[in-house]
Amino acid sequence: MDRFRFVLYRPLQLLPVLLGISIITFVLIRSIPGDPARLLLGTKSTPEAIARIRAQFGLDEPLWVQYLYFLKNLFNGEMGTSILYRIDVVRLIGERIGPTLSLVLGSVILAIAIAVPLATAAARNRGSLIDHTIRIISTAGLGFPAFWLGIMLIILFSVKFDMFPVSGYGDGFADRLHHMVLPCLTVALALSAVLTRNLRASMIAELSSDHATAARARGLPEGMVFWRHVLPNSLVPTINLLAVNIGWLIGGTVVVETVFSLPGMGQLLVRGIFTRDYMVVQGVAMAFACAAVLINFLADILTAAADPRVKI
Amino acid sequence: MTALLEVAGLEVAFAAGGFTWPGQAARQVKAVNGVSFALNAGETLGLVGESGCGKTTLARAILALTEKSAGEVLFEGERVDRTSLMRLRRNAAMIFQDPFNALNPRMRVGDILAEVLRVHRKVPPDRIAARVEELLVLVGLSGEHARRKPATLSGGQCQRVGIARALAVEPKLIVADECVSALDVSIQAQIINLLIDIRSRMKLAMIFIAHDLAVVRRLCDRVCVMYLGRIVEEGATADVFSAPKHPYTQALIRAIPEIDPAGSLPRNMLPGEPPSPLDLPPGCAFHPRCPQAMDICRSGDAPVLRPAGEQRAACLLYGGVRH
Amino acid sequence: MKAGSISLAMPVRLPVPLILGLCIIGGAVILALFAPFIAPYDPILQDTTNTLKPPSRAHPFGTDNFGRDVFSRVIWGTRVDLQMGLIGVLFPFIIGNTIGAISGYVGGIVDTIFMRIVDIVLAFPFLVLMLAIIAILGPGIGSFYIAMALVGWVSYARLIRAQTLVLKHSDFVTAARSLGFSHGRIMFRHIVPNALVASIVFSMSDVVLVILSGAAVSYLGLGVQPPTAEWGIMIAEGQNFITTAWWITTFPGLAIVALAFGFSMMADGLGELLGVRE
Amino acid sequence: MSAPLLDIRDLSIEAHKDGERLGIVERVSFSVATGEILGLVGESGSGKTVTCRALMRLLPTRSLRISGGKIEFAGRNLVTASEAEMRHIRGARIGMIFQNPASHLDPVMRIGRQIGESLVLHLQMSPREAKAQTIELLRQVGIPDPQRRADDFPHQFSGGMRQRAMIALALACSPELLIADEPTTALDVTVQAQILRLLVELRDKRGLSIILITHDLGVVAQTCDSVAVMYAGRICEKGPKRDVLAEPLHPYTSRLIACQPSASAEAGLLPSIPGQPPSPSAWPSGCRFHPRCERAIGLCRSSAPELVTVRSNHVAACHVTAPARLADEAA
Repeated sequence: MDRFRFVLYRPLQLLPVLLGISIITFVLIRSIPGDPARLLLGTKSTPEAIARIRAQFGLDEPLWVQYLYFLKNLFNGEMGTSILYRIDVVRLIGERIGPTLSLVLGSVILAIAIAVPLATAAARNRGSLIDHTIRIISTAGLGFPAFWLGIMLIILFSVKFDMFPVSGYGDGFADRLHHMVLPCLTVALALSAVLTRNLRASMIAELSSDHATAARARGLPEGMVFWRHVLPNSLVPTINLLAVNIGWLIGGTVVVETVFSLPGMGQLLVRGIFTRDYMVVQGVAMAFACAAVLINFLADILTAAADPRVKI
Repeated sequence: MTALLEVAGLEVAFAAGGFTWPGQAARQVKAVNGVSFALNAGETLGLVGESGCGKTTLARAILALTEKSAGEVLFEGERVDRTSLMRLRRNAAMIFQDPFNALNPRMRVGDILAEVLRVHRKVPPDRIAARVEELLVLVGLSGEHARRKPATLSGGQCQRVGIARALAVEPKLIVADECVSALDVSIQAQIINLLIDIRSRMKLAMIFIAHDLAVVRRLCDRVCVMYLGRIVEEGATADVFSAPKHPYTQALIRAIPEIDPAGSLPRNMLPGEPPSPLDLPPGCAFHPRCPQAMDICRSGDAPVLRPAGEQRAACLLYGGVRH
Repeated sequence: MKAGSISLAMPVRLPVPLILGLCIIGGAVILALFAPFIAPYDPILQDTTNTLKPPSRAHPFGTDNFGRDVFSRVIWGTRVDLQMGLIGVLFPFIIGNTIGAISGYVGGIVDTIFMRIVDIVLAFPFLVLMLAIIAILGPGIGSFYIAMALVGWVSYARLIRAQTLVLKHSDFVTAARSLGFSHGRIMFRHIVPNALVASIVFSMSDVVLVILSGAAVSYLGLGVQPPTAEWGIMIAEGQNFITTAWWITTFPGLAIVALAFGFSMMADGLGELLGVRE
Repeated sequence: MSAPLLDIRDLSIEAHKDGERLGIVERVSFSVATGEILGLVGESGSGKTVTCRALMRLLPTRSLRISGGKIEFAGRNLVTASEAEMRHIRGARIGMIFQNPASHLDPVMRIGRQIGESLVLHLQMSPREAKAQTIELLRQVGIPDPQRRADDFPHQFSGGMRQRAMIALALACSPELLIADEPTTALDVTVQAQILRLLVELRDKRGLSIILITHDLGVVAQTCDSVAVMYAGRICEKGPKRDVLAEPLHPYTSRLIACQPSASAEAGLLPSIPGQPPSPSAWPSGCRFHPRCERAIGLCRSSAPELVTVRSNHVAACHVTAPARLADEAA
């Protein structure tokens, strides 16, 4: 499988990107004005106490030394300690990763489940009323703010019909599932608008492609032409789109976690920014960026598997 | 007398792509592999061969549009390099295969031609419009076409604009890359006639690249047949067509579909297709398809061009001993 | 794919989405320009006697917890959000197109460096990086524009670089090179006018993203600051009253959806007109 | 003489664009006998491809539609056949190959599976039988090592091999008629000869009828039994290959033969046809060739010539040459 050789060497090529990510997060966080030590101890703190805290967190060293420390710690799997929570950032992220991960996974699955049938219905009935309706709805869907959509769903399903909880993460599997429905639906609806439009366009292109014509010329019924030849080919660009959108999707989860008070990494990030909790913001931003890199890598593998022509 | 254009040992290599581990040599494809020939003023040379034989790359390397990896090109006896490049640019022009893609879709035909005149200061600014019209008439269009955008013209008309643009620099050499193969038969004949006409009127030298040998027969004084980056046969057109020497040339000429009412498919056709330039066979690159291949053809270096009859051929059937 | 060109010889038929988009955007521009004359109430004037009133004839969109007229606030909000979308796109457009075109045309080490930077910036989830930058600069609309410029240029750079690479190898650019045209002429007369079309179409759909991000940033409390009438802030403020006063959040959200729809339609229509597919 | 396998009578095809109706193809008639290779010749836009798409009933329904005439295939009128009937004819009884095999093969499906798909569908073979038959088919079209190559994807094949695979795919269910739409235009001349040879061999072995769409009269000369020449949506001349090529009647045919360069001719100017082929939105009146014809008379501008039989099976539509030849023949 020569085509999949990239799985071995791609991680090497990703190293500079990961290094760049670490530099950017480091520089960004260190440029935040305000002294975190003072912030932590309050305005009435003594200079000695501040100095002690600064030494404890390595804040008194020159910037590049701090960066080297930072890199060294990264290799040891340490991202420092949260000034606010006073626990290890890696552990903190570990505690918070669950809700975010299930939100991302759940909404991707839900979005695909929404987008594929809609795009199929639109593309196969091109120019019909169904097509126009789906096109307009999905175009309008591009402009739905996720946070607003979440609130609207809460008003409808929680306040009005009392079907789902307003916020929180719940306990136990069933309860969590129950709590995750609305947040996932929120992200999924926003994501499915992009997916539907893209999938519809590539399906239409594939439906009039030469190989689909050739399949019809062999007497294949339209359904077979669609499911066997058109769909597999139109999924390829959609996988790429999904990968490109993953960054956007994670950004969406930050807002949605705030709306639904989900104890995930996004909420951690927003709170970290407000409280100037260096280590947490740094850790979460890095974790998000690395996750996006990893997902893109997975998408490359998936694309290579779906399209034998792809050489990465 | 020095030749207008001299090409000596020209090589063009491309990186084959793909990942290489550190220390591993990058894979290369030699699209053009040691090509030498000379072209006199006013002469037309045909470059023929199947797709992937390197004829287009050769043309671009001659015009310094593609980086060459070895060899040199002399224009009017002078080496073409960075400093003397402008001399070549002012004296040589190119015509392309795809008539639409060869013209900037956002410019009017008149502006496309005027731009060349302006950049090369061919005529005073107040004469530009008149000269544009002259050029359009020269290629069989009219001044009315100057206001049109390429998208509103037919393929044949676009190709005429492309020729007019090439003529605007008043070149001594025109390189025409498959310039009729995208056109319908009836339009193709018009363009060929136009080229024949302007060539004799303006005393142009021409390198005419084609895969269609019949067109080359019409237009060219001399012909070079290429196979996998090398010239395998070279000679006067009449000689090459009446008595081809290289087995590849023989097969190519045999395969031309002639409009013969009693025609039938040629016997003893070439088997197979050209191998990938990525892994060329040793010895003569043509040996896997050659009906007359001998044992000595299958190893060693590729044969060099040697006199064979009136022309020259790179085949061990002529001259026997390997170089 | 060949980018189509508009021919003046043929009567140009405007695509329906383009007309629809232009109407919506035009309407928004009128609302923004004439907000003081159209809005019935002062958008920030509080009226404690008149809080949390449902939609009525006097207050078509109801009032909020400070007794402010939601209808007036939505109209005034058009000013802020429209401006946010347009200015928020302007800087990334300029920076991204410049860097991308140079990177694609020059190639080599310049290209490698720029594209590595693009890779790294793209690795960060868009909103996460924006929030981090805004956190440094301090909340506010100015910080939002700067963050937008620092993060948003990468999409344009990538898009126009890809276009430039294709055009660089097109026959008409090869022809320009073979005629000895200068790099500047090839770049600005032959490549940029053709490459920019896709960027312009993309910028229309990018306005949607910018408006959404701007509203989200404001919703999180890091963008436009209260009491300015801005749709994101209004939604955030209304969230505490969803059980009792749904109208505070619903109408500003609908306004965002409508404006975004206008720009999406504009992008679709423009793409159709200029023969650009996303 | 037995009835021909395919008989097209007065087939007309219209395009609908912005409420306008344009006649793309007008009253085209020709027939193909069992085991015959018919060359359908014309320049781009002459309607030759549309005609063949129509007989497979594969016109894009949104823009093109058959507006008259009939297509009789093995005794059945395909113009009125239902979609279900057509599905049993396409692939099973009429096969089709295309100019660009690279884009006409599904890029993400293995060659062997694409062929097997038709076998399972039309011949109700089991997947196992289909696999064996697929390999046999690939062998028949001259693909070396078919067992292994059946598992390849289309992009792993060379241009000539892809066209061979396309032929195997079209012939999987032993159709009686093969429509070959410019099958060698994208190929190099040495490979073109191989593919044409394969088509002729298949005709000889299987008694296959072939419609060969091409713009190259040289290809017609090498392979076809009869030829029909189309210009601007109409047939202007048809007949046995030898007659048409040796004694072309229609001025368009004779000019087309003359302006194709020949490798045996001397250098120099080529005879050419002035002007360019018209487009459907601006068909000329009368004989559509008259603006480019050097022999045009007043009548050509006003009335469209009918096809006239000048010798057995050799017909042409020309006001000038056809009557003259008829008079000669009579004399």
